[in-house]
Amino acid sequence: ETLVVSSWGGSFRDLIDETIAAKFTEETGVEVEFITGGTIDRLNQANLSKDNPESDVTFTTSHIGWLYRNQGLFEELDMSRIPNAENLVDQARISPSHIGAWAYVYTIGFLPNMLPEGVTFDSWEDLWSPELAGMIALPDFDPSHIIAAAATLEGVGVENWRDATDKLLALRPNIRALYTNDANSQQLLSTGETPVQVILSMNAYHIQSQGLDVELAIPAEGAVLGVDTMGITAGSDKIDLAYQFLNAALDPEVQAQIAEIKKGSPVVSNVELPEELAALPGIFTTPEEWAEQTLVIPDEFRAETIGEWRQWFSENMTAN
Amino acid sequence: MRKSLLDHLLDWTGRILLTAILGFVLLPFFVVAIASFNDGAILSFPPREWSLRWYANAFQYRDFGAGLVNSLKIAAFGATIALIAGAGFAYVLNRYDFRLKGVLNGILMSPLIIPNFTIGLGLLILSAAASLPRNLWLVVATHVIIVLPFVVRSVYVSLQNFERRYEQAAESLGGSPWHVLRTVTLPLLVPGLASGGLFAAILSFNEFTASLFVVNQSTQTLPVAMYNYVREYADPTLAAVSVLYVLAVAVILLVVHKFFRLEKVLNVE
Amino acid sequence: MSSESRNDAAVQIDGVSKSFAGTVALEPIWLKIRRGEFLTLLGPSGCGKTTLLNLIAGFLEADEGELFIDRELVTQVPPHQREIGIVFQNYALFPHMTVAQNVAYGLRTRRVSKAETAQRVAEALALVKLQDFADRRPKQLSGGQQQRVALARALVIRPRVLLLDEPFSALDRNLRTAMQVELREIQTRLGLTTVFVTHDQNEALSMSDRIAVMSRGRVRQIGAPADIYDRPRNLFVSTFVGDANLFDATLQGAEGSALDLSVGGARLSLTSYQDDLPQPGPVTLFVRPEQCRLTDTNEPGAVPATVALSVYQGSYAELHLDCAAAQGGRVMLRVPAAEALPAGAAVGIALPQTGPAIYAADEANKEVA
Amino acid sequence: MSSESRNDAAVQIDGVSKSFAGTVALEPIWLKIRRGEFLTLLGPSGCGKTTLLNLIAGFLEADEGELFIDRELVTQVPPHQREIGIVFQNYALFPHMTVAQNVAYGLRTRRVSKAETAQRVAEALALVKLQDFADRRPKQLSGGQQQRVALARALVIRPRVLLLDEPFSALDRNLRTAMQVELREIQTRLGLTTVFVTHDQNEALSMSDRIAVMSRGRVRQIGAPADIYDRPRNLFVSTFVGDANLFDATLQGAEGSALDLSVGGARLSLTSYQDDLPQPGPVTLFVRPEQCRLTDTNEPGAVPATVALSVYQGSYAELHLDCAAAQGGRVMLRVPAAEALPAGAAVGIALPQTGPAIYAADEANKEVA
Amino acid sequence: MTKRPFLGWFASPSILIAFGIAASFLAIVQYSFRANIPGALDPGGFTLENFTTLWKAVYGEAFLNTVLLCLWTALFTLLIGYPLAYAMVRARSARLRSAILLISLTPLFLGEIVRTYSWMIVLGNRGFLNAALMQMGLIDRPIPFMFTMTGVVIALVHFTLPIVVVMLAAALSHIDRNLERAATSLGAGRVRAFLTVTLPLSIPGIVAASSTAFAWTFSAFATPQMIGGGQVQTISTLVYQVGFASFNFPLAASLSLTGLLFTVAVLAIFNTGIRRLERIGGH
Ligand SMILES: Nc1ncnc2c1ncn2[C@@H]1O[C@H](COP(=O)(O)OP(=O)(O)OP(=O)(O)O)[C@@H](O)[C@H]1O
Ligand SMILES: Nc1ncnc2c1ncn2[C@@H]1O[C@H](COP(=O)(O)OP(=O)(O)OP(=O)(O)O)[C@@H](O)[C@H]1O
Ligand SMILES: [Mg+2]
Ligand SMILES: [Mg+2]
Repeated sequence: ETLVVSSWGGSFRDLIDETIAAKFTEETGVEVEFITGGTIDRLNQANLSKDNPESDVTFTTSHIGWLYRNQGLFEELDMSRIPNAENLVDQARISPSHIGAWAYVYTIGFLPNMLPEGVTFDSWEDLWSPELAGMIALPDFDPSHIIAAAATLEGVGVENWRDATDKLLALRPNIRALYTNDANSQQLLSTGETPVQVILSMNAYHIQSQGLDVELAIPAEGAVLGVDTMGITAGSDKIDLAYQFLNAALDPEVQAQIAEIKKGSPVVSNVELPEELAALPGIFTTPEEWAEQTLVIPDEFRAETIGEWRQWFSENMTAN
Repeated sequence: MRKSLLDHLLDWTGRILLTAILGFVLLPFFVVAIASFNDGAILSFPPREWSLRWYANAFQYRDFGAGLVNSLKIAAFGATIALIAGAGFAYVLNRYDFRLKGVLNGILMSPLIIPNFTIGLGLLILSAAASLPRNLWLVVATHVIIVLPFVVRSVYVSLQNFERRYEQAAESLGGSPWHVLRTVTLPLLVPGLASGGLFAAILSFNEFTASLFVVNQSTQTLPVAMYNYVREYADPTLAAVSVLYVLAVAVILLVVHKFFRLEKVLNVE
Repeated sequence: MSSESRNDAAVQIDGVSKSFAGTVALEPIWLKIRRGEFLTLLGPSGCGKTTLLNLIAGFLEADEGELFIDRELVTQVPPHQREIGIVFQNYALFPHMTVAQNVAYGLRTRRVSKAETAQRVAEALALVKLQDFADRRPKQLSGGQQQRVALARALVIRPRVLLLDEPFSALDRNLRTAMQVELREIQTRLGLTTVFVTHDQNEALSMSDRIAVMSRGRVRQIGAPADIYDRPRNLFVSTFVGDANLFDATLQGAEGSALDLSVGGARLSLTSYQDDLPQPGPVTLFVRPEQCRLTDTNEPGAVPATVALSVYQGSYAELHLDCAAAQGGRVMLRVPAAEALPAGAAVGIALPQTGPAIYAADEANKEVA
Repeated sequence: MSSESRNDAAVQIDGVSKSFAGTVALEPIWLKIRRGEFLTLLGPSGCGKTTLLNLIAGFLEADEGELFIDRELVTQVPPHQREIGIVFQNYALFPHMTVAQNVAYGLRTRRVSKAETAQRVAEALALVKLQDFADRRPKQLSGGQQQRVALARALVIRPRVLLLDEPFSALDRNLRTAMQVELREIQTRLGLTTVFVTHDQNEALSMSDRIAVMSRGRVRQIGAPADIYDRPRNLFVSTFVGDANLFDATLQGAEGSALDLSVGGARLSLTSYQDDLPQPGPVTLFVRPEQCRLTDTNEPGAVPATVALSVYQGSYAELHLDCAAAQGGRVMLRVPAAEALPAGAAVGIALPQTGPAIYAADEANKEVA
Repeated sequence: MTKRPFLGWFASPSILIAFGIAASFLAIVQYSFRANIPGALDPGGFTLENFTTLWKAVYGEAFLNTVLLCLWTALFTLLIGYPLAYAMVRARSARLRSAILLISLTPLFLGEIVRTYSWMIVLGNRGFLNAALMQMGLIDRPIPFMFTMTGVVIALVHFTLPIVVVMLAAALSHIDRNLERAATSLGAGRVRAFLTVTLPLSIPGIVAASSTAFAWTFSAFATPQMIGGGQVQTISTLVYQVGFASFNFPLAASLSLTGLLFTVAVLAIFNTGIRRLERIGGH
């Protein structure tokens, strides 16, 4: 018997495998198998195989999780069957169907030795510096971070992002590439193709560990908070095991491992982290940190609007 | 022969040009070979340290193994089905006239000009609309459609060059149509069938674009697994896989060349 | 496959015709091939010889008409049930089988027992003198040997009719002559009804019991070789078979087969073998080179000419003469090599008293091969 | 390209040889081709004719030896500077050009003026009687017409030597004869040095000033056609050119060219044309069919034989005789068709008093074509 | 007489497959006229909106990009492939001939991924090419090849080269060598003989090869996707993106359909070209 988990590939799969799945297997003796793919790819795949689900537990981002839920792809969660969820922070209680597994930020990452003289990243505004012409890479699968940043800079709030489109268009000359996944982002940095990126904090730390000198900046406006979540696939025939898996994920030790290995922020409040780890940008251990360092886009709104954003983005920002 | 300066010039530019072009063809494979032995996860030229770890990783990475098995299964089934259907159709095409022959031919050959992504998309939509399961057979069907024209062409050419007199001689000797087919036509078509089938198998093994649309995690082919790997990891494991791939293909081609003479198979003599 | 009466037709073709996509390959043809006869279909390329052969073999279906083999109506019988033997120009030996397997093929399809097969194969190979080559593959044989295997393969099934489509045209001259002699010997020995296709008139003349000369889908004349050569019935046959000298002549009058002609000013009296003589008036006079004789210019009745070219041919020389009375302005004679004349010499051509034929100058079938 | 002295060699081949990947295609060859001469290279397939032609044309590089054209050493000169004309068997007309453009090609490369080009093309086309076809494409012409265009194209550049590689072998018999005559007439008129390749002995005998008979990369004999036919110097030439009857004989003795032989029991005295006679002992006696005469069995000196087969050939018949003294057991004679004998008739063969040749039975080059 | 033995037996499998092809093609046609319901795979009612959407700049640019890519690729592939094919057909030694054939053919059997990945390593800013050029001191900062049209064209040329070489070699090998010999004997040097005889006679082959190069490039996906990195959008990458990222299958279908019609039109033009050429001269 095996439990099938749908997750991102690459280092995220390895992370889940080494931490949550290891704990789960230790507790239940059941092996874990993965099916992997990009966030949207997997949503689509799940949709395509609705009648005959390929997985039991699904990892996805908080906002795409709403799409799963809205399309009936997630089971409603019975929180009583997840004892460890007691300590779950509020920001990680996303919907009745999906809850956080770890958190991170999307922020500005850069190669200091390839940065033009005098450029610093105190504010998101610095991305617009003309010195950065043709140096920036953004994620193509999710434009919400830069849209939120632009809206904040324009002082209009992300709901009124249409008022910030001029600001966004002004960034075009600086964009060199849109990366399609984390590996792509790593390549772009490691080859020096794009020395500045809007990047996932966890990914930046991974690249550091590979020996590349990447630095992260937390702009004054805050970094865009993201929570990776998990849910139980609707129609799964291993519901019990799935609950046990979710519970294992929220185990404080497992959460500490996640922070240790991948620098993902714990989403439960009862975790003890070494000091230097706790101090890293993108790892939140106190309610104050959760509140002050983050720029939050409301999940449900984000989920509803992401399609529109993507379309607008691909039609206006990519073609050059 | 006493050559003019121009002739010498021509000879030498010709030689240099030829070397340069062959170099261009081979360059990526040399580079990927160097990269595959690079110890670091981040590429650099020339590599600072050498190691075989990426080869080890390639063998350990489960998706490659599963993808290889899938690809082999799909290529075997796909090529066999395409060979049976394609050879039959080539025979019919070569021998008979019937209504709608042109239409049938047009449809079966259309994958030669329909882009593979369109074929993949079409079959994906079709399978969803018809509620067909997205299993290995869907991938096999996709590949059959894509490689069929190549099989038909290859067998058709053999049939065109086939000396009908052999069959007539056999018939005059009392062989019934089935008997003649079995004892004369098929044995003499073996080279055409073999090269058609082999070509189909190789094409199917390599097919990527249409497969990308119709596979799921459990039916993922090797090329799709490789593509996904590049999307998810930045390390040079794929370089190691590529080197193995190139070596395997080169060996197969050399063997084929030895037995069938590629010039003949490709009609470039 | 009884052979009681030796005189009924082994093959009878009754008004068989064939068109391909609108173009007529074969006009309706009536033909009887006698039992044991060696019949040759002779004609230029594209005249329909192969088409007729394929109709007999059953590889093609006739548009109309009927076909009998041994009195049996076979028009609708598929080739593999017709019991005929075929030998093709390019041999068509099965390359994936040995010589013995090739020869045994027709016996295997007939489920002849192993022992009998072995014996009959050995016999057939002995017949064509290839006992020692049984285990070779066709590729390891010379052209002539391959042709012999093809023959053995066709003969071993004791066919009712043997069909051969230009079987020797790919062989070189010496081998060809040898094979012709051999084939004819075997055919005579076995008393085999044979239809032989060729476009080589020498081959046809030398091998056949009868020749059917074809052109444009029709049989233009059928008869024994000497008949065809000595008494061609139309201009086409006379020019296609053997060398012909044609003169423009005027028929002054005829009494029975005695003709009164004027040729290039000379006055001639000839007797012809023809039954149907043209009307008096301009005619074409046909004479074989060996019927002409070289004489002095001033001999009475001689047609004047000048030597244009003397072509050495080893055992003899061809004299090409410029002659105003000849069609195309040229006449050809053969003389012993030693008697060749230099170009420019003025000579007379004495025409024979008997033998030649005349055709109406506007003959509908004025079709020179 | 002076042509002062009419006697020096137009082409001189001095010890030229050629191998391909180890197999010898041409042994070292010495050959002088006279100015204005029509020289034919005759030999069986694969004997090196095309190779020799390609060496003269410069398409192949000789392994050793030297080649002169008009006394100029051209061994190292590339083909396009050799000023030779070539006609290929498959015509090799440029399919994308009209007839006129094809013929003009060699003039355009020589930067001949427009006006002169037009004039010379017209002349060349007139020469081959194709004035009216100037604007057609090669595909729209018949085989013979294509061959003529190829000839015009080669001639228009006024080549120093004209090379032809089996130019007529793809044509049918009648067209072939016509083209042979035509080519020879044009060649004679223009006084063109010509090297002609064929494997057809009749073509060679009828067209050539001299024939070089080749086999296995060597020239076996070179001489005028009558020389080759009447006085072959070895067994290969005697059997390859013309028909040969070979008898097993014993040379009893020789006095000058007078020979004392015994053949199949009969005792003969002959004179031979040969200079180098073999030693007394077993020899092969070579006689042309037309040198033999049919006589009674009991005529003294006649070799006994039986008629095996009489082959009708229209103007004559071939008698194939079984004869114990003959090699292969067979002798062939030609007789007028009317004088053919039935199979089984016993006859005597009278051999000629002069003319025949004898070769040592174990002759090193016992190589019958 | 059994007139058509095996007709039914031999034709039926392929008829089945033809139905499959026709059905999937119909599926595409049908989807391209249906409305997209976000998040659902089943499409809505009839609409022409998908085709009006295609008028937007991105799609136009993708079309333009694709065409440019096809043109450049065909051009460079011909320029490189012709000498290679010529050398292969004319090489004196059988060894050299085989070597050229094998080298130019091997990539054909390697598939898109291996080759594209290899080119990524060659072309990157820290890739082989830039590293080599910098090492030699020819440049001091990397030339961007990745995510540029240039890079995609280079990789695509490599991608289409084998098939073009095979087609050109087939065409060249069927040109009678005696034609060139005839030209030389008539006084044409090698260059002239080539330009006036060989080249014109190979034009049908060239046209056929370019049309194939066109079709291959048009249908290439992994190469523009991986080397273009989203900066060089082609029809194929857009179809994938629209289908699998935006999950708008009706739009993807209409994009595919338009692309297909476009290909068919272009190939039809090529075909008439070939036929005309063959009528004029050719073989
Ligand atoms: N399958 C076919 N389709 C169309 N036309 C054909 C076909 N077979 C033969 N013909 C035509 O029928 C005519 C007679 O052809 P056939 O092969 O019988 O000639 P043939 O006398 O055997 O000539 P050859 O000596 O060249 O073999 C020719 O004009 C030929 O073009
Ligand atoms: N390019 C080549 N490579 C290898 N061997 C060759 C080549 N050309 C000719 N030969 C060999 O050289 C020998 C002479 O060939 P050549 O073509 O000169 O013969 P040929 O007398 O012209 O014969 P044919 O009458 O068949 O044309 C043959 O054995 C042939 O196989
Ligand atoms: Mg025929
Ligand atoms: Mg030759």
